[in-house]
Amino acid sequence: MPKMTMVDALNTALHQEMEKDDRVIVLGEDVGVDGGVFRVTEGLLEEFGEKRVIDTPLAEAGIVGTSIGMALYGLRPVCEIQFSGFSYLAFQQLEAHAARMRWRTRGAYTVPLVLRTPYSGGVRALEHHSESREAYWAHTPGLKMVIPSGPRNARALLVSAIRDPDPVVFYEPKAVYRAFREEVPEEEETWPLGKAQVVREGDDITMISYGAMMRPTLQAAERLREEDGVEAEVVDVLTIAPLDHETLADSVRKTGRVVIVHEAPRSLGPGAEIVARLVEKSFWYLEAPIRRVTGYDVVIPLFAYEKAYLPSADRVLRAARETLETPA
Amino acid sequence: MPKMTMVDALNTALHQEMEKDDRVIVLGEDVGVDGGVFRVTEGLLEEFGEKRVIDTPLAEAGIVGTSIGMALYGLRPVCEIQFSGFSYLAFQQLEAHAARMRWRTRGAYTVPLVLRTPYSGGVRALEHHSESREAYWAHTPGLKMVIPSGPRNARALLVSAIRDPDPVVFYEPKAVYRAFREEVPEEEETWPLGKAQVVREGDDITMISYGAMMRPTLQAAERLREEDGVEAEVVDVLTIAPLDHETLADSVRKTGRVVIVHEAPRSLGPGAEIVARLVEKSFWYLEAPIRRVTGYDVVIPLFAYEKAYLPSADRVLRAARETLETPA
Amino acid sequence: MPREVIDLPYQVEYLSVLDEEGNLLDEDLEPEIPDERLLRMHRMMLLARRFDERMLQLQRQGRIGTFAPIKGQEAAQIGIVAALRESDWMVPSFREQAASLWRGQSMESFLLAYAGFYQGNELPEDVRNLPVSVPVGTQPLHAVGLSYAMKYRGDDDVVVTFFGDGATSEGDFHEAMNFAGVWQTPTIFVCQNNQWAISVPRYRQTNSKTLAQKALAYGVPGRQVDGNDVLAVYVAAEEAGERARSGEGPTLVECVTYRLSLHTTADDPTRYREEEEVEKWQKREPIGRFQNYLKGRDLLSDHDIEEVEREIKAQIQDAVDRAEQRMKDLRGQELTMFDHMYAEMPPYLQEQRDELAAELEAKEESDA
Amino acid sequence: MPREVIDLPYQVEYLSVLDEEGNLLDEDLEPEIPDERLLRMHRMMLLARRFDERMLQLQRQGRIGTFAPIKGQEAAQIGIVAALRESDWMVPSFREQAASLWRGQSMESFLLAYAGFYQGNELPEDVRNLPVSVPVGTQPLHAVGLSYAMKYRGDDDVVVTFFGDGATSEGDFHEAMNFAGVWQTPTIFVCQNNQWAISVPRYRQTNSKTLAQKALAYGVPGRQVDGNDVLAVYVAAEEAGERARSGEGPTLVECVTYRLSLHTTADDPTRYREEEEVEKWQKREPIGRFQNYLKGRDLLSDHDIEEVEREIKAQIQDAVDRAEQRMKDLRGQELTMFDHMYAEMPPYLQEQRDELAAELEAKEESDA
Ligand SMILES: Cc1ncc(C[n+]2csc(CCOP(=O)(O)OP(=O)(O)O)c2C)c(N)n1
Ligand SMILES: Cc1ncc(C[n+]2csc(CCOP(=O)(O)OP(=O)(O)O)c2C)c(N)n1
Ligand SMILES: [Mg+2]
Ligand SMILES: [Mg+2]
Repeated sequence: MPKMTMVDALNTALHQEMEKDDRVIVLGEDVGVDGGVFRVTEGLLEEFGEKRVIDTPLAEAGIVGTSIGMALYGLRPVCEIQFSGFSYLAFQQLEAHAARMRWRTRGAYTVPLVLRTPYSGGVRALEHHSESREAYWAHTPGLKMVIPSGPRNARALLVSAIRDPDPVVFYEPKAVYRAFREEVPEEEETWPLGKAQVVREGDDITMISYGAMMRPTLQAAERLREEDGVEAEVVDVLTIAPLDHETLADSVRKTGRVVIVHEAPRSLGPGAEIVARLVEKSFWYLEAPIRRVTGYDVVIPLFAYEKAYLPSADRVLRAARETLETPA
Repeated sequence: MPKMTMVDALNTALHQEMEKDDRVIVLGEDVGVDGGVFRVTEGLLEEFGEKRVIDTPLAEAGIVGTSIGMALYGLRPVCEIQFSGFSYLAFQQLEAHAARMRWRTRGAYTVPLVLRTPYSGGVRALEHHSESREAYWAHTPGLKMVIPSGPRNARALLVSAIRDPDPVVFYEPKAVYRAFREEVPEEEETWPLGKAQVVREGDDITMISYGAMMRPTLQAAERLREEDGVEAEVVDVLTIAPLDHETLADSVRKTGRVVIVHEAPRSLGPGAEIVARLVEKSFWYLEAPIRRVTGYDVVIPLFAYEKAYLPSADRVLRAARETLETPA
Repeated sequence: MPREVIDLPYQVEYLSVLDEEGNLLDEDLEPEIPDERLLRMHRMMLLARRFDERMLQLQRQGRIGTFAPIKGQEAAQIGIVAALRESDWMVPSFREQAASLWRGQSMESFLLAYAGFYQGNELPEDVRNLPVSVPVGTQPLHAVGLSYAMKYRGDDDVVVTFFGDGATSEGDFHEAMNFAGVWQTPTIFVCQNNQWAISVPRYRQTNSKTLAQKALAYGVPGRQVDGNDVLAVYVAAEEAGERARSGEGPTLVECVTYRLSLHTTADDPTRYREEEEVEKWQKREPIGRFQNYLKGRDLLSDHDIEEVEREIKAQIQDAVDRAEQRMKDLRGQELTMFDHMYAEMPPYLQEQRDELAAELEAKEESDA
Repeated sequence: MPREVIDLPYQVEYLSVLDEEGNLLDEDLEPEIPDERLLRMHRMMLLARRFDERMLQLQRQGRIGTFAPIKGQEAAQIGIVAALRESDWMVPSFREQAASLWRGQSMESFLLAYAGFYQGNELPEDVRNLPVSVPVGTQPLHAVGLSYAMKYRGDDDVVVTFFGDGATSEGDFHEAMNFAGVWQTPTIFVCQNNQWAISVPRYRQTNSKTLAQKALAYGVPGRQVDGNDVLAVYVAAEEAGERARSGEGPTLVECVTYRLSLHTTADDPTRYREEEEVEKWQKREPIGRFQNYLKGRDLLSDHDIEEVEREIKAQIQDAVDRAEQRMKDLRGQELTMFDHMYAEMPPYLQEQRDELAAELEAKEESDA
């Protein structure tokens, strides 16, 4: 199997889906000639032409609003918002129309679009280029919210998102774009939306994360084994909404202790919902308060101080140890 | 003390603050000649003139964006978005600028604006006129998110919001606008932002709510006393962000059992954060899983089925009883 | 050149065919419309007017909720859709009952939706209308996307989208016009300039002399027409439709009309406008003008009008009866709120559905 | 009138004063600018150019992060601000280093901000510039609000806001122009049309012949000027400033210029544009033209230029040294991320601050 970066893997998914299905259209700022500012759409224009790979004017509501119209006509637009920090210009289009058209018309009209956009910090970027606000979309009924963590699941999830009959907001962890390579099969692979994945088994504590934060989380899990002889179970959420709380609760019923890790601000972040679900589903199994290791409730600082904002393996480890030390 | 509806009370707050402070300016769609579609700004144009009470063009980003500019010049704009369901057109302005300018310039520039907007269901309205999406703003670092529940605290909170040096999103429960009258003192009254209020004392269970949902919650509390001889403590959150978790946790340390009530969708709603905070702050005092009685994770239906969507006193009561019945 | 005036590719034209009495201003401009279509246009304008009156009555009786009356804007709507094909698409705002009825949408669909039943928005396959769009100015972008997709598929249909004078202030309107200009989509942008956005008069909405001239900002032709003159509107729509179908791209048509009724049933216009203004516009009311024209051509007699009125009345009564019967049948179907959120219901939503099901049962028992 | 052409209140003019060599095209158009200001304009254009080159170098060395070079756009910026007062306000986008420096912002402020220290955005009281605004097209609305507030306060200052050709596609630009037109605010909208929005050429951004003509949509005058001709830009800004100060409202000025350098340091223009195009525009580069003009007027000699270059070089070196010293001092001040979120730190934020403080301590210990 070829080893790919997440950028390669996403590009492969787009190529293959566009080859298979002429309903799939890519549009956004600089996605054509430039191949996308992160090169995720590289080569698509050459292969599929201007009609299917569209360099749009600079207008996010326009990109999403016209994508909605295309989807209503039966196409499968995959639009790109260059950075998730600018996606709020399209908020009304997503909340008021993409998320509601099926509901509004009782299934007569549907909006099978994918909104791809990079999120996450850690790349020495300018302001508005490092936020993680997946909670906005996860709180919006009618949308699905997906975040891959590595090349292989990125490819599988993007294929599933493109084929999904409902609007999907697809956050790409830009810190992972070229951070490492993974074997990604040439032949088609999908991963069901709404399903989390246990990526590391363990009985002592459950660590829940997703996206770019999976790496510090897994590092912390490794160190727990090496340094403390503790076996952590690590779950990759993958789909923030609809949330697969069963997989999470099953793990917690086994371990009784939980640390949740994300870089989004803490208050009303995805971690809050995970805590609430676990309290609903596995309260009696909890042996310690659930800890949230997250971004702080501040604007993510410019890059000089960014590292201190982002959860690190050290921070996760410390929280895990405190959770483990809590007497049941 | 005169008895006022919430509309009267808000109108009084605006009149008095505009008299006191010529930095205060009101702008929005139909806020002038028409006095606002709910009449909250009634009479302001006549009293303060076109320069201070502005009927704007129909553009929400424009209203908020120009308000930001006015605030940067030292004014205190109080802008109205006619219905919160349309406020998402101004999302980027709020998230990228209003919420960040102080932080971005290290205090050199600030944006003391208030965004008033009606939210809540229960008034037989059209689509987009009944949502409760306070979570969007409460999750946004740099914003404050306030929701009054009655005429008196509405007046006090609006005055505090106008005087607050930071941007405040002020959600007005339109279902309460004219639902009942309360004595509201002529003389100025304020209520500190970031402070919840225990509106009913009790030792057996804590009920947490805010806005239009305070009424079914209080009704349920009364019935608990009458029908079950149970004393519920009821807390009115008032400020969703920054959240006053201490007042909430104090109550829970006393009762050990909690029901949270809001009409916003459940997943990633304010209830999720309240659960997470209580787990952080009072885990060992919890004697039963925390129950969320909320709007469902659907678009709030058009009014034929709306009642079934909104938490009712019955629903709150049932949840409270189940929580009370749970053996510790 | 140190200082030169740049000449712009397009001029903004004003177009009218009938005078206030309904007499032809200019024979050459009279569109060639088959008689039966002319008569259908008249019938539908009248139907829309009467349906509007009936809905207002139903709202006052509490049998339906808030809606936006169209009185006075019948020509601006029928003139447009009458010049288009059934296979074309329509993307309305919330004040296009006349246009929607012409295109085969049922009166029941409106009665149901405005009675709070979303089932009213479930439009039949063959009716290519989008449902009412409430957020002002957001729907033209959907029209541009639809028309792009048509072009991509090689279909020679066009998309017409309606919006108001106030909508032109929204950023989404700007982005829609700009995308259409760049992509040269087969889109007809129809602005029903009815002089008011709730209480905000046209002149407070924008400082531009016309709304039609806004098209110049996008390199798109703009036309202003007498929106109470159904023939002028028809001519403008026909021209825009031909441009669109022949690949010449979008057109903006400003229909200068007037909202003779309330903004919505929740509105009280006496707070912000003078009765004189309404009376002035009442004189230019579109249906009477059109009837005079048809009479002048001996296509319509007072007796015919009575006839049509009678038929329409019965038609509307049937629709109301059917709608109210349907409402009865739909009562108690609260659980449908969980349907159609997604193609497949996620587990947590299913749980919440069960929660509500249990609650509804409990309620039934306690009520029983 | 059945079919009449509506005449629009404004025409769109193109304005230039110097030819490509820097010779006067028309004596009458030559603005009366005091010699020392002409020389300051030259010095600042040169300073901005050299500072740009130095920042690029620093970025390549990893000493600062991503930034947007201004090379080629010096005239479009200096021509504008040189015609305004210190007390006027400036609302920039992210490519206005030249204009900002003219208005008293320090080079350190840029170096710090682009090195990832938000402290760089803490501007001194007396500099009436807003900080860089990254979300394209969103800042003109702030300019309109600021200028409304000025008018409300009776201050006779004006606000100038800068944005690019791509920004004109954003809905917020439309809303800003429209509000300014309705409110008749003292706002100068300056579009630096540098022909590219990253990889998207001007003609793909909008179908309108000029960007200046977009002003017609708002009943606002629009001018197009040779943006590489600092005198033409100056004249346009002076006219717009007079209109604004005398209560005649906003103006849109399109400066036709070119981005000779990268979009940002993360960009590779060879992917989307031809070297020939860049060379063509290199010939129209603004500084050389202006120098020729000044030489022609015996205000500047090659010797003077060398002199200025020397002084500038030292000035920039000082700024870099000071900035890097400041960066050293600011390292380790991570806890400041909790400051200035609100006037008063809420308790939960204080808790989070303590959390980070403990973590930083622990880290120090483990590192030690
Ligand atoms: C984005 C948005 N803002 C505000 C409203 C509330 N509102 C409904 S209709 C209306 C006025 C619309 O005026 P216009 O575009 O002229 O259409 P008309 O009502 O005259 O047909 C307003 C402000 C809305 N529905 N959507
Ligand atoms: C709302 C928004 N969308 C996208 C971006 C990413 N982006 C930064 S600059 C730019 C192009 C801007 O082009 P233009 O307005 O012509 O200004 P220029 O860069 O040419 O000075 C884009 C797409 C952004 N910063 N903001
Ligand atoms: Mg109108
Ligand atoms: Mg540009």
